[in-house]
Amino acid sequence: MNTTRRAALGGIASAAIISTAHAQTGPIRIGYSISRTGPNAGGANVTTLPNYQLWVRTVNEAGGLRVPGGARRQIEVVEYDDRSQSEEAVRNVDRLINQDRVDFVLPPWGTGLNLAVGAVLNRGGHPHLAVTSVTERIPELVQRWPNAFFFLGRSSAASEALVTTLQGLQRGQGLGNTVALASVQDQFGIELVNAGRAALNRAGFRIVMDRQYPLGQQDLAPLLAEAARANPEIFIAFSYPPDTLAITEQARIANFNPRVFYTAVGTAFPLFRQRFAANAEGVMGIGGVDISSPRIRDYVARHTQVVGRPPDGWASPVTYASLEVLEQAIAQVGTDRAALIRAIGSGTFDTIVGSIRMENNQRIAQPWVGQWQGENFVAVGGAGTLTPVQFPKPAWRPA
Amino acid sequence: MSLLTLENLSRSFGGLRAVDGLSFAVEPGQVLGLVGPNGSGKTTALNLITGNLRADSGRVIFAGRDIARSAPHSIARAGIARTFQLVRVMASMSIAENVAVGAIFGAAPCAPAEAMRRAPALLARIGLEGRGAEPAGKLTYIDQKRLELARALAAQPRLLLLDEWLAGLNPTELEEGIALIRSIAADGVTIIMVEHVMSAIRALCGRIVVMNAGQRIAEGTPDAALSDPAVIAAYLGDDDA
Amino acid sequence: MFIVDVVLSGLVLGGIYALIAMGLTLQYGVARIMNLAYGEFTIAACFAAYVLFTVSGVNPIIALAVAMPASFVINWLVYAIFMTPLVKRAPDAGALEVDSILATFGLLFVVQGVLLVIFGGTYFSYSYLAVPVQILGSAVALNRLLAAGIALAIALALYLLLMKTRMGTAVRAVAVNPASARLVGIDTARYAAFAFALGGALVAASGVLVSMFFTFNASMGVVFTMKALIIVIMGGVGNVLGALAAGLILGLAEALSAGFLDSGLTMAVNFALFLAILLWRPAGLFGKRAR
Amino acid sequence: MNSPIFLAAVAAIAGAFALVQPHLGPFWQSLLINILMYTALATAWALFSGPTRYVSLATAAFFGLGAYTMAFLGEAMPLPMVYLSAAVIGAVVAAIVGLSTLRLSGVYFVIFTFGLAELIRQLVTWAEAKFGGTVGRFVFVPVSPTDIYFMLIAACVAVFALGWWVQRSRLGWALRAIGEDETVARHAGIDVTRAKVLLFSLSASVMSVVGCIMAPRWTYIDATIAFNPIISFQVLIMALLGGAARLYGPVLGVVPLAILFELLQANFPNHFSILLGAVFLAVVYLVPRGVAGLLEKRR
Repeated sequence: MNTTRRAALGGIASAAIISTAHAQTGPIRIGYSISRTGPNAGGANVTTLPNYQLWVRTVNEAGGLRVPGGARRQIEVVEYDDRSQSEEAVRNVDRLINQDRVDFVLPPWGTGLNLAVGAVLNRGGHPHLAVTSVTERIPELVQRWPNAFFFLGRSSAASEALVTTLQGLQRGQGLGNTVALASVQDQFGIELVNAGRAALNRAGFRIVMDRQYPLGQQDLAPLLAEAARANPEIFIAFSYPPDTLAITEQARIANFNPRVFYTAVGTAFPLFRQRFAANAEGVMGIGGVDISSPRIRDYVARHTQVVGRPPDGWASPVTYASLEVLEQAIAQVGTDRAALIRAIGSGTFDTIVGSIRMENNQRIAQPWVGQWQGENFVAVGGAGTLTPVQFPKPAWRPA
Repeated sequence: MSLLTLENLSRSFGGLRAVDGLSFAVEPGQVLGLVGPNGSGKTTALNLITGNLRADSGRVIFAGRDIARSAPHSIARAGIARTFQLVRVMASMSIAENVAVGAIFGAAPCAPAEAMRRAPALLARIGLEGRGAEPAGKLTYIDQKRLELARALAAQPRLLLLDEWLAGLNPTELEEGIALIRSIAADGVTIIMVEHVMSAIRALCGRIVVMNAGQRIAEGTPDAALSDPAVIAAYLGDDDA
Repeated sequence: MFIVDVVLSGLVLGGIYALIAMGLTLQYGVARIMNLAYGEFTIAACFAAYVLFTVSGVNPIIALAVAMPASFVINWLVYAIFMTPLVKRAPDAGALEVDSILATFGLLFVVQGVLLVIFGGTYFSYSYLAVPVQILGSAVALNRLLAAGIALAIALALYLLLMKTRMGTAVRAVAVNPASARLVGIDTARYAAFAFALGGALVAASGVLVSMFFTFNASMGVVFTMKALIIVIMGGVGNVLGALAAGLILGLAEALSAGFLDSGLTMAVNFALFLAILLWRPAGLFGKRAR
Repeated sequence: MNSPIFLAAVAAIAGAFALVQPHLGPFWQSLLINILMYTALATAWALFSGPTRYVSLATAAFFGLGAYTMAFLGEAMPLPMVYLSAAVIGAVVAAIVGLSTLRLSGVYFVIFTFGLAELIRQLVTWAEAKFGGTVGRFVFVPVSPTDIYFMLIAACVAVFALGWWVQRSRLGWALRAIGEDETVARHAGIDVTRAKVLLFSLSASVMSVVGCIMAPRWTYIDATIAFNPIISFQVLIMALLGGAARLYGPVLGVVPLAILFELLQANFPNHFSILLGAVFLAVVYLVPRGVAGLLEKRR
């Protein structure tokens, strides 16, 4: 990563000097506040931070960000830790904008923190490339914050795409209609299950179990025992990273073998595959990538080389793609932030996840259902290039 | 009418009946001595009167009202003040503040500022004149005892309970202490004193109650009660006497 | 059988809870150090087990033999270097409590920071002994069963050590009343250091065992600290069997509420139970009212 | 410190904070908001915990209740009513808690209050998920950071005035006596229960109002954000470091710690934890009686 200059508490004088000197030719300063510590650190360190680092490195090694007129400007990074606290995130972004006077701010990880810094970015006139921020109320948010762009769409889209995929399996492969639902008591988990429950009912599925559990719970034996007794055709857990692993392991212990096994966030993590090895095969989850795309394969290779592990198969490539959008928009209109916001909102961008075009500041069409097939978490549902679902999920094997 | 009447008061700890059917009365203005061998239940009796312990059975009538089930603070406000066998001062507060606490919350509550104005006079009376600003924790043991008494007096009690307040004083201090208690009694404060120093009991108390094993075994003038055969037996039977 | 499932998973979970708390019973109950960095040491042991397993191929059971003595020594040093000055200057137990809260709060950040620098913030997890064992027709993961069983064994061993040996008597004396213990010629400083270090060894044991089934990252220490504190307080400070009982009660309550009440309420039920027990017995289940 | 000087100092500092606002710029205002927030919280904490020596970890519970009050009522009633509601809710919950915890002392009280905050967090999450159909709540209330800044100044002035009044009042004397020796206090005529519950409620009520003031700053709250246990710990640490025995003690912990966090954060984001911990340890060993104690020794 490039050399990093940070304003200490004082810093006003040095910031003032820089703002006159670097205007056209100096490096472009990009700042972010990320949860290096605290409860959000797990997610941030898988999905967000590595991609920021990879992108900055890639761009700088290529000579820098291209600006109109053909010149290239290096990226200089200012980074902070928000310790997973909303107040710290707000203050850090305030500092990035007003004290460090960075050219652009990249968003933190997680819906809560993205919304916390949303108002600050909006006031500062900065584009807000919200990726790991998924909520039902995005349409309302983009009304308030026209500078904000949501790359992962709404929660209900994920659930509805899953149900559509299940309907396909019903029609084509003889999947039954009994479903057991488990969901984590968190905003995203609740929104997913609310939308999922409604979509399942509409599609004529029969919900035989519908349970919630607290965030952070890793002891889910009773829940899985109940699911196993209900013996459904389909098991869906709208879960988060630690509990996604716990649920999967417990399902295996309980020898619970539904024909469709879906766990949400974290299924796409390389950790999942590493921990369950061959048993990951056929497990479905949120996300999925088009592994046939050479650009994705190149991205996975670079990520593995630079970060030391492969990216996750959901939000990682989208995070990276959001940075490519920024990069291409800067190449078109330069560093004028108002022009940039217009450009991102109206342009079409060619990224590793394919062509991205915002509709009302949202990216709508994207893969929503992924499945572990061999080494890859491939897209099997939603929009884009899809791979056929491997059905039924093979039974758990002894470890 | 008696100021304080104990009626058949009992309290056990586990199997031990620390106070066992105790009854006696104190008349207004009296100085009553409560004596007996160690472990005979004297301090427990004081704790029952002040509400520090709750009686298993029996009544404590103070100024016509049963206070046996009242909380310590309401008993204190009703006009009973006490000192403790093991001296207790509020160590990091100043001497004057210790006294002020007594006045602010006692039987005749007053504002903090007023309490601080009254403190010097009380300190003078108990021999800590001019030392009000010092922290109470720095005082000698004897001076802490004095301070406790000042705090109790600041509450303007009708009944004062002294728990071995004279213990550990040298002869000169004892003389002063006896004079002090006498002057307090002269102000009309009724006093119950638990005490082992018999010379003081004889000098101060018109009447004593002798306890053993939680029960009253004798009552009367000090000379009469202490020569009661039951009392002699109780003391001789007790190694610590 | 539904009820067997629930009770069994509750007992296993309870055993794991007790295991997590066992070290703190010694560190707080005997050595009087309110160790807020407790969970960070647990996580450090998780990482040690992870590295030994994934890099060197050492299985976690053997890792115990390395991690426990190492942690004993490290914790002895922590006590000698960081805690002794506080113990020496503290006028009473209350002051030591405040000082140890502040100091271990600093230690928490140091340990967490070191783990972050070495391992980064991502989740870690591996699979060992994740095989079902059938008990009364109900399937339990062997790794969890093992952790619970070892917790039970440690609790009993500690209990015997404390109740039946001379050293145990001395340690208990230090726990109950350091001043009197000193009067009867017990070297309280040494026994406190010993108890703290032994507690540290147990932290390592719980970290290694928990890592077999728990997904962890460098920031998760506080989860363990809080769980352990609640169990220790609920059982009664310094009481090993109390910690075991409290752990089992919480585990069972969690499983029962997931099975019969509402799985969304498991943690709420646990906290409610903890609060209720404290209101009923203000010094914990087996605690004596002291102070 | 005698009262006229103290009150004049509070008024002067508050005035200075207000006057300097137009020149601050968002960054400094943001930093001062943080300092003001923790000053109000830590001083409120010490109001109860200082004299009674009951160490409470329930700060996050009351702070969170205030934040949720804003989330629920912010768009439904005029803002002053919302803050008032937060104060009342905080006080009522604290009174109930206070009455139920009187038998606890020492570390049992500490962990009880922590458990309580977690219980409230879990119950709020569960109830929201079960009946609210969501766990996160949006707080779109027309309150700008500058409004928050001024309201926090007001909250700080209020908490200092409250503390000043309490210290001089019978209640303050009662609490100091309780902190010294609860038995003596009882026998001196102090209704210990009433005094403790009353002050616990007052202190909680301030914390709730602060939570209520802060909530709009984050646009979004859920139980994890509003009831973050870190808030309890940070407040405790700041107050203890400054010295909880004096009304002006906590602020002496808040200011240096907030600046320390800021400096380490800005300059060493990758080693923040290690350095923070190391500085912390150094402070504990070198400043044994808190910053207030250090100042008093020098005098």
